Amino acid sequence: MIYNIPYIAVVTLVLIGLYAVIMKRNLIKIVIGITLIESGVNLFLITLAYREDSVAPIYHGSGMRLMSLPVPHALTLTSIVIGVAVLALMLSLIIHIYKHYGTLDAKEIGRKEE
Amino acid sequence: MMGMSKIVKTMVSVALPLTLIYGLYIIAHGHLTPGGGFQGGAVVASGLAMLVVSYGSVWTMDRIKEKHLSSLESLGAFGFIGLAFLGLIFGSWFFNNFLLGNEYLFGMIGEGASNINTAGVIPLMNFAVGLKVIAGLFAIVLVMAYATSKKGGDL
Amino acid sequence: MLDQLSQLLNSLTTNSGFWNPLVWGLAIIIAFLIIYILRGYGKKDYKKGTEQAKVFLSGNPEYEKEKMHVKSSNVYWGFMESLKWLYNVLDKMHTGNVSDYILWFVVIMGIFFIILGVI
Amino acid sequence: MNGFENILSDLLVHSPALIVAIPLLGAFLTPFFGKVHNTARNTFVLIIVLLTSFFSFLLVHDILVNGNIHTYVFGGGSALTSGGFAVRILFQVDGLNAFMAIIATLFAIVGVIYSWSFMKEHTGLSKYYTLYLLMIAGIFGMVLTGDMFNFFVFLEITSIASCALIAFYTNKGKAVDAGFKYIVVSATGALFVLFAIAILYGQYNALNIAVLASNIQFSFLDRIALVLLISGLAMKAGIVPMHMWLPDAYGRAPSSVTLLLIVATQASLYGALRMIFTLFGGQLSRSVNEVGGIEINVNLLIGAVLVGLAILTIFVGVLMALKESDFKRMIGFAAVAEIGYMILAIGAALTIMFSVNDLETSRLALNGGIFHIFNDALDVGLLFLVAGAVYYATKETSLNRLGGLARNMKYTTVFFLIGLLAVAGMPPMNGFSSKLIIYQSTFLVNPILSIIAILCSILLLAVFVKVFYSAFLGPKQAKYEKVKEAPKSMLVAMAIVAGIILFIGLFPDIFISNVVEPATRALVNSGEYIQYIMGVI
Repeated sequence: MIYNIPYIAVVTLVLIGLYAVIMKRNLIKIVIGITLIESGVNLFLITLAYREDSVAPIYHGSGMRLMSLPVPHALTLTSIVIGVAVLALMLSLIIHIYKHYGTLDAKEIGRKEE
Repeated sequence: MMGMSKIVKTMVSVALPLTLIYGLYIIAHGHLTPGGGFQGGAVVASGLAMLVVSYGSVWTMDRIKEKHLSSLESLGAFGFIGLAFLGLIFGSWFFNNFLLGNEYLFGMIGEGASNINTAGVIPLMNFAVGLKVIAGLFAIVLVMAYATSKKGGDL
Repeated sequence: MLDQLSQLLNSLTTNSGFWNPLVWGLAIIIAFLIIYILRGYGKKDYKKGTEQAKVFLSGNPEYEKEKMHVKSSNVYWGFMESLKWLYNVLDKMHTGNVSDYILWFVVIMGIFFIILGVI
Repeated sequence: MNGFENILSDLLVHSPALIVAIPLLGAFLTPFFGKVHNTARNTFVLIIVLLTSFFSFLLVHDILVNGNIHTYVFGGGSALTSGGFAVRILFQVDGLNAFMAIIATLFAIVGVIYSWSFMKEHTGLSKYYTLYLLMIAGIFGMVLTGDMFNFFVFLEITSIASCALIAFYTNKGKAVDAGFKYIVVSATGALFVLFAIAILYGQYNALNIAVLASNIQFSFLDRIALVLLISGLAMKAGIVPMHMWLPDAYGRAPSSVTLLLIVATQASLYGALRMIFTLFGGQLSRSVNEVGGIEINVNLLIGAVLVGLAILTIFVGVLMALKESDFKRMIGFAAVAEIGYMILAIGAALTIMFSVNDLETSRLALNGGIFHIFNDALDVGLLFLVAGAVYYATKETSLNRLGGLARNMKYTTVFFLIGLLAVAGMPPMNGFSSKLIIYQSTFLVNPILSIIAILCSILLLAVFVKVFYSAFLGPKQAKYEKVKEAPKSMLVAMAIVAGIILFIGLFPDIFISNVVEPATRALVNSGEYIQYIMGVI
């Protein structure tokens, strides 16, 4: 059971993220929702990396013990980097949107002309 | 943002060098310990973001120009991809670790517990990525803070 | 060389016939020729610059040329009017709200999940 | 002579990597050239793209003529890591990849030529070209890679670059809004794709598509992965009801960007094809679902759902296009309908894919679907180029205010006419030959499908006849008295696309047998793709 807790957390995070994206009207909250989904996926990748009785894959210092394969770590890192880029892009677009429309409400933006 | 009180500014002046050194350490030791270009770059950039917060984006923008940062960022990216191309030229394979095996520069692998002079082009690529991340993240924070401030409102 | 040329002229065969644009082009040219010949049998007493050439709108005066242009949203007016019920549904679907886009994505994902995973 | 051939064969070996690396290198060098001079930068970008096309040509030529499969392991050495894990970054190029690479190459060249004068009046062009080259690199990466995670990375690179380019007109609120919608949609889709990749990695300890395909068990977790992959990539491909971002993004982006967006959309479609046919292809025929006691093959189920979505896509796309009065949004909805045709053919092929006596029909349908990918890119691309030219000349996209442009823009009108006939599937344009194959094959699967397809094709013609009438024909408008013909570089770009449309339309067979059939073969014989990597390992 204790090993399943991370997976439960993953599903919860993704679901909360989807809830925020679908239900919230504030653009910043939508962005937060996407970040939550991303955190969930990253947590999932990191959880997959752990194998029982293994240590962190640092070249020196593992001794004779088993090292876990660091590929998921690399994948997570890449996905975090991409996430930062996407986040920055979304926030800067939101700044522009706010300048044009004076509101962050998704429904009101849809109604306004130019 | 017009900057914060004197206490904050003083504390930032004390903490900033330490943060920068810590970030640069993580970049330099990326091939030996957990960390690397992105992580260290993020630490350095967060230190610089501290500067933006405490001194105000207008003050910072006057001293560090955004276009210089984007040139630096391009330089970092160019360094990364250029090293990959050097691998193609010297190591006959794209992204090849062509420095591995030479005696002088980053040639060895696994010599000594924490010898920086190892692992071929990986530390060099870490430096390039670090440069790119520092410049990129700092530029993002700076431009966003400036665009939402009063003076930069019409950016 | 000849081999390549014949490959170039090959026709697209499907299992119930073939399609060769060159044959089709030939047929079109012949059709146009026939039309041209038929046109030759038309009236010969048409004169430019007389009353004959004027626009006839059931006796009403002709509008300005620019105003006569039918705007695009009026072109298929009747079609839109008869399908109004359908367009009402479609317009309701296209809210332009990004949350709804993701909602549809989740719905489709659910459908796929039910089909592949549950049953 | 011998030395030259040696160099050429060396370049051929490295071409998969270079096709992606050269635009990346160019992207980061562009700002420096931009500081020197505008023309220097434009020339540099053109040279980079031409160089990329040269390598792409080398690679594609070798694959299509000799029937080889190419792999390229980044960094050299074995395709496995020292522990025997298939996680190294690896490009694998077969007929289908080569087919997509042709589209990407063509549109990269056309887009850069078109941008030369189309974007001339704007500032911030260094950033524009940097992002443009990044997007080209991302698309090439998506269509060449043989690694799941790498696919995700390039998917994200493409969507980040294209989002920034969609919002290029930051002085217009709607453009920024469209960019935001696009990035939300693509980030969400891509994250679910990543989730699926993680599920697959967790089970099989591999990221390579071929290695995964040879190990895959189609367990419950694999099914979830397939669901996530299909729905994530289908959203990026713009299938109804997940198409709504598409008219927004296509309509608000600069036309030169829209051109690449079309290719990016189709690269996502390619991803879905690769996942369904190669990754899960072997298992789909063997796995059986039980519905109320009756056993149904999974491929039939997926195929039926895809066909249903395709019919919906065609219908909604055409009907919305008929109503729309904005030039570029209308073409966007028409592009949605065109995507429906591809999905229709592919879904129809999938339903009968593994039954022995229907093999010919399924191949025919796949031929039509894949051929239509190329034709759709050309046709819709040409229409967007024309819309961009009209916008450049009049600064207007609303069809309610346009009119009588044929008097001033003769060449543009001719190009629009070609695009119109092609997209509506009128003979002798290329759209007709691919749609003919689609009608043929779907008729054999189920006659109703082809009847609907033909009906919607007629409606599509009606859509564009309306555009042609209201924008180009009609009496002279006073406000467009001084409108000039589009500049030369835009005309050249349109002429290239129109020329290819006419060529394929007149000689469809040469194109099908040389380019489309290898792609179909690669799709059907996924075993070849899988076995090749096993041989390398």
